[in-house]
Amino acid sequence: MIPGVSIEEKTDPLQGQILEVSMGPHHPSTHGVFRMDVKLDGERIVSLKPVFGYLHRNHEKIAEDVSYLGSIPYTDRLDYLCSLTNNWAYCLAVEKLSGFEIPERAEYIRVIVGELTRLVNHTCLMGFFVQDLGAMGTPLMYAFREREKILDLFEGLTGARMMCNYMRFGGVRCDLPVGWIDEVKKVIAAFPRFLDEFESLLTQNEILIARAQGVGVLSKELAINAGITGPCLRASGVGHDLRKVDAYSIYSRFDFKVPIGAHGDCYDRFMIRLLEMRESLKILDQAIAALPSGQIIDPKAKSRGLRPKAGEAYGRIEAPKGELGFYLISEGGPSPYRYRVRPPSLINLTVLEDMCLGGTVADAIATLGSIDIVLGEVDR
Amino acid sequence: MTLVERIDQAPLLLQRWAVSFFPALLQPWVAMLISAAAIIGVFASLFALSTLAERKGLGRIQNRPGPNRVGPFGMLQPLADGIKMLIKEDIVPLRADKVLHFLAPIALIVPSLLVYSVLPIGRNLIAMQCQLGVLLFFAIGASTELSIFMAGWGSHNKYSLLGSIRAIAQMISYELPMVLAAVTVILATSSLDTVNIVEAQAGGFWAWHAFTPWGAIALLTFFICALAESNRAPFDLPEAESELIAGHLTEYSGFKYALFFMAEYLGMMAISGMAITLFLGGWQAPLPILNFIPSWMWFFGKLACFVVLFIWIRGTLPRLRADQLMNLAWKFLLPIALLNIGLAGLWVKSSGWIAWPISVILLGLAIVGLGRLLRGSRPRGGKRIYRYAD
Amino acid sequence: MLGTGILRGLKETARNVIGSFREKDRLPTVMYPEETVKTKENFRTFPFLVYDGDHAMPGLRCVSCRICEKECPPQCIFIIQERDENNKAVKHPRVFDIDFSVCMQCGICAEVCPFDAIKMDNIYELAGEDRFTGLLVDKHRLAKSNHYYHQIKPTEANEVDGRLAEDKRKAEEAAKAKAAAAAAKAAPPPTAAT
Amino acid sequence: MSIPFLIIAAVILASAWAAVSLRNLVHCGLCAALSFLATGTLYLYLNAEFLGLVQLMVYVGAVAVLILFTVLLTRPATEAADAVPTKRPAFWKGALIAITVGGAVASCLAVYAAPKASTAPELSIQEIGRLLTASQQNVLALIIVALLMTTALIGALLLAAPAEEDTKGGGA
Repeated sequence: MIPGVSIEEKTDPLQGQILEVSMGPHHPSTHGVFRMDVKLDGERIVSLKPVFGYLHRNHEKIAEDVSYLGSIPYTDRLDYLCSLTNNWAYCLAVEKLSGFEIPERAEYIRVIVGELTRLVNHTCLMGFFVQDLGAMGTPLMYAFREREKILDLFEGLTGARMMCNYMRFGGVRCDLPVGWIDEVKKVIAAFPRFLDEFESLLTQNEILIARAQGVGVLSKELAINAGITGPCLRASGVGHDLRKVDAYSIYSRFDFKVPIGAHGDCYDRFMIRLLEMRESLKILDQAIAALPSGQIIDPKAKSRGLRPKAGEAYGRIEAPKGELGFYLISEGGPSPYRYRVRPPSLINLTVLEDMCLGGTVADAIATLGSIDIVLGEVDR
Repeated sequence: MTLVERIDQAPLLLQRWAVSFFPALLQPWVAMLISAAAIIGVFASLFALSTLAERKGLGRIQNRPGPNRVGPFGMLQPLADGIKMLIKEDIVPLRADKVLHFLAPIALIVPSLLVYSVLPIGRNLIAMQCQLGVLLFFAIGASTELSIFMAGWGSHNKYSLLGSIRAIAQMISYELPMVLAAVTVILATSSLDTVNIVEAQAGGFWAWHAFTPWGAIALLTFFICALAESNRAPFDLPEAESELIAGHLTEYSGFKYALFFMAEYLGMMAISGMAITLFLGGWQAPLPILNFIPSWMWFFGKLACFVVLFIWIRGTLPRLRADQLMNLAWKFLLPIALLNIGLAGLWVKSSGWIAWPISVILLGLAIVGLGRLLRGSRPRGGKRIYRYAD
Repeated sequence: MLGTGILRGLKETARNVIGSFREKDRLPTVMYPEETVKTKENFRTFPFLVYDGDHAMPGLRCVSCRICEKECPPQCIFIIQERDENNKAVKHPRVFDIDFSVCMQCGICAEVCPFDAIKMDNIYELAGEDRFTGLLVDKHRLAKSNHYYHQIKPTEANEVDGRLAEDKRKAEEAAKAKAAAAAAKAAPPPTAAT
Repeated sequence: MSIPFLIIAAVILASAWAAVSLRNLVHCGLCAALSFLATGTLYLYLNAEFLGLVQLMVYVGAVAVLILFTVLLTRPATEAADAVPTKRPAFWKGALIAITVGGAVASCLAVYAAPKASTAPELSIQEIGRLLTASQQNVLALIIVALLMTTALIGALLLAAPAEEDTKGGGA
């Protein structure tokens, strides 16, 4: 006990009882099997403990058992909304480990599918977020309508809509089908219309503003200290984007900007994603225009029976949700000695309590929605 | 009686015809029973229709076709829903208060139906003409809060309890501005009788109360309160799915749930009916030329417009937070409604065009000022400028 | 002014309601059992075994090398090699089972197969009543003809056929060359005697 | 005495008895509400429409809800079923109060004698309104009541006002 400081039990006669509510694991707006142990004073949150692990699938241990190639389909299932960026981050780590060269065309294809994935993720997230605010699913349906078009593109390219399993060490699995680029162009051309409509439906809506502005504020300092990444960090006013910082792949060739917010509240996180989509569209336009022909995979690279030389590597990309990293240690065997994922959702989730304290249950739901978590990635 | 009048009065004539078969002693009772049966029959089928309209409308709003499998264009969907609800297992939680859990839906549906007795559906078509019709409407409406409390408390579920507490707080808060909005009409017509109120608005749409400055504001206030009273989006906090699962409905299933559902829609239509009666001329045609269309068709037409508006709003708006809801009621609607009563008094006393500019200026100032208060320190329209990192 | 944002939102939804009657883009629903979306050529679901010719079992391309079994990430393939009466391994699977309840449709088996014997199918209406044996699919149910493969994935199948033909030609040439060499070796140089 | 009157009276008495004798406070509150409701019905039956409807609106709509809220907020809902201790002294105190109040009512009735049913005035709502607002002493009383309620309202607002750090959160 610190001398001079006396801790006094304050008992307020008007103070009511604390109500404990266990929200989840099956609750309509916990985005999967996630639980929040919430203590409520009236409707104000006095304590919130996130409880997760209901969806734990032993991903990292399995990956240490199967071949390097065999882990790629498992990475699809981490953040199941954006499998392509998961593939990409993992391939980047393996490529670093084994020193493969990625052909020019493959890099462009990766950027194109990566940015399309960002569009998919952000449309979904915005829909879910507004759904959590109680909007009867209308924005969600509009978001899904657009997402569907991009998923069609993925199906045409990779054979699957969500579990794409497309990237390979040193390149990509297969070349673009005939006419695919034209379809992409069509989708991209129609996309701004959707964004405009979405903005006019929501961004000036008084109810959304009342519900999202000043709610779930994440300060710049806390965001940096807690290792928050992605749109959540940028909404708090830190201009940190790995596409600029690392300039991995060929992102240095594209002209795009990184939007940053000033308040770090739910509304900023929402708007930052909207603005990011517009930037993604710019990148897509440039990448499609400059798409070269050539090989799609490093001829030296081999997928099957890959045994990288002993060493370690950390590959990270700016996934739609934040910094997605894969850390691999190889002992020269057919499977990694250590395999570790840095999931952006999980780390962004750690500040949930700080953002929710003092707010109401409704605020907590909105904040959780604005963080953008996918339980597949949080629990792994 | 001309043919037009006959069609207009058809329900009444039918009732008289049916009653004439009974001995004189029983006739008032039979007439009453027939009125009640007609109300239950008509509005229950309207409930079915409006659920279908809601599902179809929401579907279209969300770019999907809505129910289209049962019957032609999905028209029989309400029937299928009804059968499903009837044959579903009725689950009562183990530790629930069985009696309250059972009584709550019944205690809710009775007042929801009772309020229709004072709504004039057409010329001479009213189940119970009562000197105090408007007061009766609100008095009976006030008792629905208890049944929601019974449902929430009887379910023995924290979400239910939270939901019902929210519901009651919300309904009590919004009842106040709603009644005050109705008071303006009572002031103008100096009558609490719904029939008199409708008759005071005869002549054409310019005679409707909605087309006076105080009437327009009162209608708007009344409508916002109606949304809240019937627990519809954006004020559907008591059953906020994303927060409280389904609020006081969480532990209900099967037919009891259907009763709650029905009560919600009946309440919505009753309040719309009251809004029509008070502000939109009730069963009066908007133009005297259109009087050949039966009066009850005008009433139901206006009711349909209201239902569509309800659905449209539900499909568009996110939900408010509980404290914001209270702020809206107490800091915005209540002062406006109070000011509005004063303006209605001015209108009645001056009975001329001088009240127009005064009302418009005062109301405009109040709305802008209170709106700013509600917005707090936020910039206009919540607009924010976003920077880009270098 | 308070409320303009709400009105704008209402306008937007009204536009969508009207649009849903007029634009295909605003009513993207496909009435599934009556109409279906044409799947893309790359679309993949579960693996199948390709056979050449008219008869499934003798025509299987699979040589039972068990690479797919090893590479399959969820380990859903089970293979036993055929043996002849002398207990000598034959290049043919005696058992080739895939557990569809475990398979995650990643397509790695098709990717690693050096003989183009296993490919990804595009059927998706697979609902059944039997959860265990119904989803454990043996080689008889897995076997599908090369013709079928051509039907569902013409581009890919043509490429595979071309490659196989090329391999075959090369193998034949090599065999011929080998035979020629052997023959050349075996036959005594005609001039030697003289 | 007609049959409807007997039924209504029976409901009032039974629910009032249940309201004070039931173990569960929430049930007590609901029974009180039922008793209010039946009283309102009785007024309606006696043709006192305005009084009856006001009884419904104020007592069923507001007072009963207030009672239930108080019950809920002062003790946890899950433990509400706990027995309310009923001791003999409480019973005797209650009996004393009941006798006092009953005696007062009875003496009043005795003083004014039984009213004749036929002379009950036909009081229309307009007349009530005129009585309340047009006659001099009633206006004064009305204004005093209004002022009192305003004071109470402001007092309630001050009591319920959130602590200083909470004030920034709200606003729609």
